[in-house]
Amino acid sequence: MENEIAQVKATAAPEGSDRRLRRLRDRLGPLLRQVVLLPLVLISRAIDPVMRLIQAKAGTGGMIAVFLIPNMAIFGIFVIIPIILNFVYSFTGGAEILLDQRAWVGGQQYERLTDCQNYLDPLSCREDLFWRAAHNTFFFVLFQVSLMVSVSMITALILNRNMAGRGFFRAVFFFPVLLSPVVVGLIWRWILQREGLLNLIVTNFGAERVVWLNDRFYAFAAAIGVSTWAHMGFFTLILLAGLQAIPKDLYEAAEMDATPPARVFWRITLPLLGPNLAVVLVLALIRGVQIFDEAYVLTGGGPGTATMFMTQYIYEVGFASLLRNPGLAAAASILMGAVLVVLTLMQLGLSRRAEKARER
Amino acid sequence: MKKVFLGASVLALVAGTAAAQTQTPVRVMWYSDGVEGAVMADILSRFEAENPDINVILDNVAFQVIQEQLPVQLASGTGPDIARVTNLKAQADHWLDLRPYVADPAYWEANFGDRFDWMRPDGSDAIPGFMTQLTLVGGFANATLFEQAGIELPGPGASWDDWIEASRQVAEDQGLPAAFSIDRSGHRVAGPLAAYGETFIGDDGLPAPLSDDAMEFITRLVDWTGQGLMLPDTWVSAAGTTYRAAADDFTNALIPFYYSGSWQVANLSTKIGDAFDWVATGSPCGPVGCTGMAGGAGLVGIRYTQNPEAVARVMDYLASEEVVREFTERTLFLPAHAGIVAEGGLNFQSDDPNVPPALSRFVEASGETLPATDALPAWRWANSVYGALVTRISQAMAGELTLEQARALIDRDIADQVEAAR
Amino acid sequence: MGSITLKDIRKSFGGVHVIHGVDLTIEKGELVVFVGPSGCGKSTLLRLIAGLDKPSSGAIEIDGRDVTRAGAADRGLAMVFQSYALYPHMTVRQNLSFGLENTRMPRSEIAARVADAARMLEIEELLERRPTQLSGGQRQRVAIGRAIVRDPTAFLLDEPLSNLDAELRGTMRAELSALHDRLATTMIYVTHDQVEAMTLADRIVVLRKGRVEQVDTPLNLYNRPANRFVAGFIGAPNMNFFPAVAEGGQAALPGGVQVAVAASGPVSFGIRPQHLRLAAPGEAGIPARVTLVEALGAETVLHARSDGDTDVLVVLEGQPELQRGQELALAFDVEHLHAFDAQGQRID
Amino acid sequence: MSTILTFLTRRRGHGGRWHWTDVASWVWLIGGTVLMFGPALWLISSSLKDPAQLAEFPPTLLPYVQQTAAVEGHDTPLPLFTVTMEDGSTRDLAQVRRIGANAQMVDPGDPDAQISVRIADRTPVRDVGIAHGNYTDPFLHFDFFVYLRNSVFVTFFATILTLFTNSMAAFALSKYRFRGRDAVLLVIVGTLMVPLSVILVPLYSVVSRVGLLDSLWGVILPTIATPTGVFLLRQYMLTIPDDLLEAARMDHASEWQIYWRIILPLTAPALAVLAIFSVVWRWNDFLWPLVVLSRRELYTLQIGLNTYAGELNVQWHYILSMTVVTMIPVVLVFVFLQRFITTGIAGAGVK
Repeated sequence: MENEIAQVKATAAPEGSDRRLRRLRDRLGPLLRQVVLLPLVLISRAIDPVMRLIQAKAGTGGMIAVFLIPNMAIFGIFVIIPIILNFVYSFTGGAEILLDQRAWVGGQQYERLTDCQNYLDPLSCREDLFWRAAHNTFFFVLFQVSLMVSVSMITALILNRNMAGRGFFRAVFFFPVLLSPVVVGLIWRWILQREGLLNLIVTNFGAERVVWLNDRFYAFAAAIGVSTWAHMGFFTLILLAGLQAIPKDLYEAAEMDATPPARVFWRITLPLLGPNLAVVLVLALIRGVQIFDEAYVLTGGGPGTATMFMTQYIYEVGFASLLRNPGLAAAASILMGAVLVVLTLMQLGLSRRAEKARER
Repeated sequence: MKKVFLGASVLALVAGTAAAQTQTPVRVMWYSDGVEGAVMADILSRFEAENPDINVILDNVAFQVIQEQLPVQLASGTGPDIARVTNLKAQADHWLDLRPYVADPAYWEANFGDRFDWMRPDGSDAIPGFMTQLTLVGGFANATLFEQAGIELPGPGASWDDWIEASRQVAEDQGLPAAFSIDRSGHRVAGPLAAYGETFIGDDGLPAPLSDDAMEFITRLVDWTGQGLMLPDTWVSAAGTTYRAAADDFTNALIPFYYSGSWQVANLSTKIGDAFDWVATGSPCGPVGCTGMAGGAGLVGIRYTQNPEAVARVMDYLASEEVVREFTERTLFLPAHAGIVAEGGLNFQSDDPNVPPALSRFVEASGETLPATDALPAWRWANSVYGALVTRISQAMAGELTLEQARALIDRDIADQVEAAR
Repeated sequence: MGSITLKDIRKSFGGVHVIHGVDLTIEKGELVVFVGPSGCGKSTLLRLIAGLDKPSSGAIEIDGRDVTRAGAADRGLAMVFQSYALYPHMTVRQNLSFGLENTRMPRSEIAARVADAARMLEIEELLERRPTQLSGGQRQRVAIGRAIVRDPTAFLLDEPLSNLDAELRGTMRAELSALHDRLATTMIYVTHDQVEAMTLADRIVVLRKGRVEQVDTPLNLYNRPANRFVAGFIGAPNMNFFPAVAEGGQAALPGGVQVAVAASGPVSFGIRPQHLRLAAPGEAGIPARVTLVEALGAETVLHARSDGDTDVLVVLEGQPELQRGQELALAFDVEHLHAFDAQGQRID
Repeated sequence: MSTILTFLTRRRGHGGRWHWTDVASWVWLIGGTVLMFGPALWLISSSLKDPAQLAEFPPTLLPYVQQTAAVEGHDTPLPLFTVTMEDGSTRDLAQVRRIGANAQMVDPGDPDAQISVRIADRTPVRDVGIAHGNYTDPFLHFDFFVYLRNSVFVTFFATILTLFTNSMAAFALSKYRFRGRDAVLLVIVGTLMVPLSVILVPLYSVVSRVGLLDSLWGVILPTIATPTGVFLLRQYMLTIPDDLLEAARMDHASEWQIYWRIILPLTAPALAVLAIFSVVWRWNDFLWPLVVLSRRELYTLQIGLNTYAGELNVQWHYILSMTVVTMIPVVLVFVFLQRFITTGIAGAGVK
């Protein structure tokens, strides 16, 4: 008897004063859950016999189709067909918007885009803005992906340390991921413009005001920095997940071997983080190439055309400007898509080969 | 369960529109730069009270929708019944000819006839709609800054060089970052180009290559930017045809001279308030003249409407003299109604002492435009020219192109446009 | 109720043959154990019976009904998975009743069956818990309970005890055995552990590389292994084998012991470690040198090497005084000797 | 107090010394916090400023309003300024009017004597205050609740349908072997790389052809078959042991029941992550709804607030305030579900 009481006390003690609250929650929780789940239960009651019938008639193969069809139908209509149409567009010319009013011009748009004396000098190209956008996008991806991966990695490594407030800081870095790109661009433009917050800070320290977005270097850096700011939280979490999956005893073993921390990072952490790092790299790469909303709102592509990226070029040529040329835009997007696919396949191939090498 | 819910929401939607079913719906797609959306809503609610059989739905949209989405709708033969549009000429085929439907075509001809060519295909006699406002490109000066610097405001007939020089002195004296700015828009620089002698339109009606006269002004513009006289933020800090206004820099007293247009009057009034005195200056002069560019937004019927009679009734109401007068007075726009202009005596609703003189200066300046600029609003290729000008001039300002390269590329861009559209 | 017949069952996964023609009949109420080293196809065979995989050829009959093409749900069987496969998001009670609900059984009936099974397995207090809150042994019971409530034609158990520690495994083995006695239902039990097989089975099916090596009762397997593989696999420690050459009905073991054998050519002889003893002085025996002595108290396991470099294991009772490096002779009774021909088949 | 201090200064390693990496970590984290939250706070502060103050440099950290004083003889309250007098002293005066570079000022305590002051010598007296009109005006003029209802409708149904269709497809792609599976996967992953802005025109014509233009379903449907969602869920489902499915099959469960009763509940963490992302994405969607919707009664909040962007002027004060309003749900999601999201991604993201 006494034993039992002691046991009850032991279990009750940590609950402290909010025990009643917890009991209430325990009682309300399931009730709430039932109320919320009721519609789902009813739906399932209704669907189940139908599905059994289908399974009986069409077998498991039929069920696979049932599972795939809703997604694939929508996917086909709203993603695949537009992509195919886009391909068709790229072979048509004129300013008309609807496909059936447009004239077939064959590979003319592609010829125009690739007509270049020297691919490294946009001005020597027939469509100089396309090549400027391509150059800008290339350097943007190069710097932005490296910056983002390093910053995310550092943050993940720090968050992986055993320190106070880890959950809080994890959330802090994730916060901007939830903002819409338009808002992100807007906020930062507000900060970086001539009369913005950053200049207030800079002048408070006695320095000259800089018109950040008028300077090729700063504007490009701002585009990189802002997109890193907006997305790094997501990548940090993926890397953090990978870090936490690395068994602790490996580090203990390394400590026993008196391995210097840098070596621990390069020889243990990094290789074991491989799969996560590959995902991060591929996603960052794809996002980098697709950079649009936040940079467009932030810099409008300026100064000059210093931050005009591929997607902005396509959007403006094909849709936004009064002088649209949908065929040219479509051809440009097809070229960009081809580069992306090649890059991703290369990336995946490399990481797969690395993985295989490690397995051996 | 889900079906029930869906059904319910569909029902709710249907019920919502059912009340309007007995009325003829007329949709107006409208964008606002300031208070005009609210004013229009107010006017339309009075119209509905007088005409219970018509239900006017005012869709207040972003300008981006008018510019990007309406063309797509029109191309597929859909769209609202009435729209407020700036790109009037290029889409002229889509506008409804109101002539058979309006109560008094003669009234329309008399009061709006001058601008019909801006919004109908060449050679047509259609009544497509009317201009909700006229705009005129022109300058604003910060009189207080000029006074503090002890510099006289350049008087009538002052040239661009005079204005920039005077502004430069003010900027230097007052420690300002730049002397002046022009909105980032091809439409804005077209006037000065014409003042330097550019005529834009070739003998065949197609765009002519850029003249040396035009290059004269473009060279100055690029030089002024290079010397830091023109605020680089507006032109340099964007690419392509993106529109950027320098109004905030002017209201913040960063520049003593600002070249924009009559539509800024209301905006400047609210943002500047009592902070300083400002005046409208008209357009500085070039060798050929002192011209700005006329323009504005037109309200047009759309050909694809189901109810042209109802559309015409709405348009008749909105184009009536008293409504135009009220709209003009409340929005501080320049009127496009010949009768009202002739009659004058507009009672603009503003407490700001800077507003009335500014508006009358613009009305006055509208008489100073050159034929070269007057022809542009009714010219199909104007947008192509504007777009090429903005894109390439700002690249030259950013140092990406030499002036010669910019000139060649402007000509090529325009030629491409003409080629693509034929 | 509950007889299962396999007729020439074959299974291949993309060109790799995993089961090569298995014929087997399991009588009703029997507890049959499939045993064999890992990769021998025992689990695959069980899954074919369960209906989770379909055989490439051959037929499966349950109570004389051909169920080869029937789905897993329609065979009236219940299975206990190696991983237990308890639904982690359901309580024990929900786990037990899930399958019954799927057959549209009345609620009262379900409740009664769950209660019965819970009582039988002594898991009544656990009914409202989730699998993650249970210990390994408790999960094991729930997994069995889930099979019991279904009242199946036969139970299929796939290495059900392999995730338990040694002690618990012993207890559960006994309980399973008792359960089988009580339910008297057909059970097929897959294991790689020959001790489990020996203790539980009515009959054992020894499998190797997708073929049935021998089907018999545990003691018959032990006493009369049909071939060298079965002889080596059943019994712990493993049987010792000595190669020899038979000539004229005689063969010589190391140390010159002559044994009669009904064959000629290369043969091998097997003898279990328990059947070897230290030769009495003067007695003929296999000479060997001690390499390791493992004193376990009740018995002593002797590792030795005979000439011809054959390792020999000997289990001796008690705690004999022996040292590494010591030379000795190992004697045996001839009736404990198993002889196998060159193909490894038993020679009687 | 001291316990808090030791908690806050708790660090890795042994003993009481601070390693340089501890210092660096804290600098990084605190700097990061300022950098991550600062801009959002700046947005909120800006949204409370009136248009004139928004354009002002140097910007103030907090929103201010001009102080006024009621002065005898004047109908409306007059704005107050701190004036530096010629002798170097400062006085608080009310401004009667300004003429060019000079202002007529009056001491509120002595309303009769007018003083002429150069405007460079006066600075406005201001107090922290809010331009609440930025928030109230849009609520009066702008069909806020219509837009809100549309946004909620789109977000809710798009999310539900996304979860349904994606999880079904992910189930088929992770738990069954069938011919063409890898091809389907490749196509899905491949389209991860196609940004919407690139296929805008063809997608528009498809949606128009299907008759979904100017309909909320036209906004919802094209977004629901997200490759990201299918991919994320599939990766998670791969970690669910096949034994469970087989056990369920032995338990007479149909394939649908396996999906519905076994897979879906077990995929809950990944579904939650996808749901949260879907809510945030759909709530923030801008370009696509802008293209599809042209009727006011169908506008979502993001499109609604964009009506303040005209051809020639942008009414920033309204856009900022409405941006803050539309951010509220996102911030709520963040505050209440951040632990869920962050651990969920950690758990579901990559396995």
